[in-house]
Amino acid sequence: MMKQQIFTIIENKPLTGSMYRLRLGGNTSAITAPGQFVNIKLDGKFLRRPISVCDRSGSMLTLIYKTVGSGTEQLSRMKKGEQLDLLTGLGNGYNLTPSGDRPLLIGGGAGVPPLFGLADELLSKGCKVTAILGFNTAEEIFYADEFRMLGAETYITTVDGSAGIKGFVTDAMKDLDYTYFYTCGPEPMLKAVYRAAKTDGQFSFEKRMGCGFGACMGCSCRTISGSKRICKEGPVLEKGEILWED
Amino acid sequence: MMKQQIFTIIENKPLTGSMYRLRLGGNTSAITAPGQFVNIKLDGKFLRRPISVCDRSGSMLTLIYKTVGSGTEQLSRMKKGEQLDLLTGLGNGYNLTPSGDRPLLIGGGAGVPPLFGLADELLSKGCKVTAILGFNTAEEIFYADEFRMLGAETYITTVDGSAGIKGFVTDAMKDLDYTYFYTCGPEPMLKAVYRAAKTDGQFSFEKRMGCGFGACMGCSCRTISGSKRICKEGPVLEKGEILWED
Amino acid sequence: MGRLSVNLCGIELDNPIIPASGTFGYGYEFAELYDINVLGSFSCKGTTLQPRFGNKTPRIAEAPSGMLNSVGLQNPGVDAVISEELPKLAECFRKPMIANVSGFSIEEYAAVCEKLGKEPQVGWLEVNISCPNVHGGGMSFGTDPEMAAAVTKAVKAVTNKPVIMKLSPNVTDITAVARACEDAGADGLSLINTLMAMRIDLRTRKPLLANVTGGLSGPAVFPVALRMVWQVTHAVSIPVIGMGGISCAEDVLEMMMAGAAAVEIGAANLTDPFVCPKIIAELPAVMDRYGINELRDLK
Amino acid sequence: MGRLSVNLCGIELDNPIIPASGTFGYGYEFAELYDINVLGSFSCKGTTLQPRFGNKTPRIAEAPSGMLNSVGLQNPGVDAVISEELPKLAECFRKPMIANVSGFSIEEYAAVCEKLGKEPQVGWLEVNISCPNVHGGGMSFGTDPEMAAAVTKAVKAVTNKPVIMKLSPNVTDITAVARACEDAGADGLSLINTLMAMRIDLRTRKPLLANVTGGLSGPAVFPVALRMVWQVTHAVSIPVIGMGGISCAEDVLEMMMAGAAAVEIGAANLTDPFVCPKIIAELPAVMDRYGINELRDLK
Repeated sequence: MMKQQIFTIIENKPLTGSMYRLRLGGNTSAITAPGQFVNIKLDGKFLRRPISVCDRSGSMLTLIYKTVGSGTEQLSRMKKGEQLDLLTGLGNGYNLTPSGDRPLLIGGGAGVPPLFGLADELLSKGCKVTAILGFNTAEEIFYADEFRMLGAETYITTVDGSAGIKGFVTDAMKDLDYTYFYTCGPEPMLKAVYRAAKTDGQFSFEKRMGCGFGACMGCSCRTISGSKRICKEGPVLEKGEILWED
Repeated sequence: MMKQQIFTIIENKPLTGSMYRLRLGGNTSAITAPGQFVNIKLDGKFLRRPISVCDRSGSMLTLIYKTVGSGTEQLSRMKKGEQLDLLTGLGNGYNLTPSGDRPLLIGGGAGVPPLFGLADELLSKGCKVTAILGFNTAEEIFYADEFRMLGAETYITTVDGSAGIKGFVTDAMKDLDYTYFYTCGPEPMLKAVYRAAKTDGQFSFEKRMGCGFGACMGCSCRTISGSKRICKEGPVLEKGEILWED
Repeated sequence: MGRLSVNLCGIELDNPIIPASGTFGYGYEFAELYDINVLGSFSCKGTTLQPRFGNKTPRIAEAPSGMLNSVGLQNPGVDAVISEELPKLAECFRKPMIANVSGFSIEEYAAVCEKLGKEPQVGWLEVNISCPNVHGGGMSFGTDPEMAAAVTKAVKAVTNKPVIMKLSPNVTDITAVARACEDAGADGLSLINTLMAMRIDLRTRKPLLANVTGGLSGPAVFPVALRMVWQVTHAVSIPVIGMGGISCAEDVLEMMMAGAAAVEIGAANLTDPFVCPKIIAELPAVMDRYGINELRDLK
Repeated sequence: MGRLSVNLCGIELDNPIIPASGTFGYGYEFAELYDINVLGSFSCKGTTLQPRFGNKTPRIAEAPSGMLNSVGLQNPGVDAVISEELPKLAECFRKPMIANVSGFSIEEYAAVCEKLGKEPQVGWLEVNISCPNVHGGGMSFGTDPEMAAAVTKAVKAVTNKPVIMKLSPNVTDITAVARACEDAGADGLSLINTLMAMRIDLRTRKPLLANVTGGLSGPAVFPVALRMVWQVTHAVSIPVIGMGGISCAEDVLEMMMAGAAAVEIGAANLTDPFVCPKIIAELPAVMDRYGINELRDLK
């Protein structure tokens, strides 16, 4: 269940030109599954900023965020020791049960972080985890080594071919054999994965949110089982229930 | 002429329950006369907060302010080393020329601070300075010793008689002999001083301001010589030109 | 009666704090966060005759000291509200609730109010004639005094529960609409709904909201809301629920000094889900600071 | 023509940045702070036939992301403006200025516009039919399309200078007033004036402004201003000056993407006297970030 908590910044450093890793100290007990997110209050901004959880331990939370506007740029300027007001344990994360023994994780750009915590849990569950991490160029790559160090067989794709396989994540999917998949990334990538996937799987979606905990209906989407809130029933939806808005 | 400048907090400490002394380091060159004020930008507040200058040296500015609302309360929580965006050198300060050799300074509560810098300059000009500082109770008294250390003959009045002369500043004025007077304080006190004064003098007024530098016409008042802006032609007006709004 | 209690159309409230429609769902989800019985009452999601998915997304945009929304009355429809939502609410809320109703025709307003008016959990009907985010309906009823009066009459004819008309601020003279509703038999008024607004995405150079325009709410609109509540409470004699950017105990007092009998808290619930219980807890101390014995004295 | 140049009713501006009426006096005092010739132009203090002291004080109140003012058209009167203010301005400003005019009757509007229209320094007449702070005049002209059209016709009859009608946001349908002005011969429109608002002093429980209500300006109103500029530029074909809470280069671009030909900067001048030259200096870099070659392309 959602909790409102104060966290203290342990680390806030750039991984690439626009991706930052924020490590926070505080009570993470409200977070129950990979793929969930937190909603961060920033001084001078009315709406909170939702950021997916990359990884968490008992007392440390790792978030990886992209600077896309004045809010995240403001966040990127915050220093160690400063405090943040978070709503934690938001959303419905990934369900590990249907993974099978060889799950495939497919992440694109800012969609990579939540898959890291997921990979960790799938590996400790005893799965053989394969990860495809897609980026535009070599400069944008982050966390490839971290996935490998976890023990995930990791493939990199870049659109310009400056590193790994040239092309899109779907190009790397072709020859792989897997029991199930989990994906997170920009919607065009999710659609391509939806078409390319040979198995069932779960998708994590991003949408502009008002509250982040189901109150405002700002992030509703249609599914085969009716309207769902990305912030509450989502952000993770199963392949079978997705209805793509054209 | 007005300047916009960044100052650094050297000290910000309470003198009484609600009066704080703020010492700032920075360029004070725009301040040319006692009785002028600065206009302070505070995070999250749209309008700046005007505060009269108590004293200044080349590189240090001393302000004494009263916490009256969320803005000044926020200011009172700021710490040494933090920076502030100020508009300095605002308004038309006290004119020392007509002081004569025995000027009387009459301050009430939050109106006392600008008279301190004025006393300093009148004394260095060779005047024999007498000061009457009026407060409600003994707990509210501040800067009495500072005035005495400057060399001003200083009388204290308190409404409840808990210190000094019991009553109002006008009770202390009665038996004093002076060549000219300078006053600053709440409007009821200014009106009483206006009636009680035996000589000519100058009054410093306070009004809700928009800009603080004459652009918005938010703080206009009527005078015998037409409309004047408290923030620009004021805050100091000569006794002869004042028209009291009923 | 405690220091905070107020009267709204003949029903006593323990306090004047009412989460606003569209920011509190049908209540029971907030009951997981705190005991919602601490509230004076709450106003449920705007309910229509048929289920509505609402507008396309994005439906939300940031604004200085506020936010824009263009949800467009997403709701499961009145029958599902009665059969599914109200029973869930009954398990966690013992007080009368405010049923917020929207429609696209006078007949629809009447039909929905007739159904919800029969529900024992419903204490008041709040009739939203001011939604800026739906076309061919919503706000148009709230911008024309005659239309507003017609809706009021039609609703009053089908229910005995107090009828509170929710007014739009997007009008030249809100007192004209307020008087028309009072003359047509409204038991109370609530205002303001959101101010029609817009943002543009500098990257795409297109409107940020799929619906192009949306409703501005949050502290940014508070001074406009306060002015309209002042004008309306000086123009009518029925009670007014004040809303629009209220986010702390001081705002509640200021709005009640403007003449409001109670207040609704909207956007603030979305950035701080605990803001309503916090305000209720802070009110006595803030009242002391300003020498207010009982909130009723402010009326 | 540079990247920033725009055209306003046939006159080229080096850039679209125009300090708004009532926040820049008659210009020459700001010339002590910076060379005001860097501006596109500026709109002078609202000028009436007779001298006006304006409303009682307090005239100013704080608001979330904004401020309220109820100055009430303080100005020395048109004759003193022509004999004293404009000569002082001539010494520090080489460009055509916008003469902002207010009145309490159609005849007064015409009389003031006729006098100011003859001044060579005046490039445009901005006719304020939307002041919320004066009674028996001001805003009432701007809330009724027929009255707005009548003022427009009367002013057009006495001057050959481009006439820009300044519209009120305190209306149900601003496009109706905009169309009425266009049909009556207006050369341009400027919007929005301030939103009628109010604050109450919790200590005295009385209105904070001596005038009771005042006009809200500042970033708080930006999304409302943007919506109205969008609506109006889609309803008329004459150029529109967009204003309302603009405080940075990004706001300028967003307002021009909504259809504005130029922008006025108001409240921001009061909290940062150097904001206009800052915005002008920042515009090229911000335009680069969003791939905008020339501001004219945004129209």
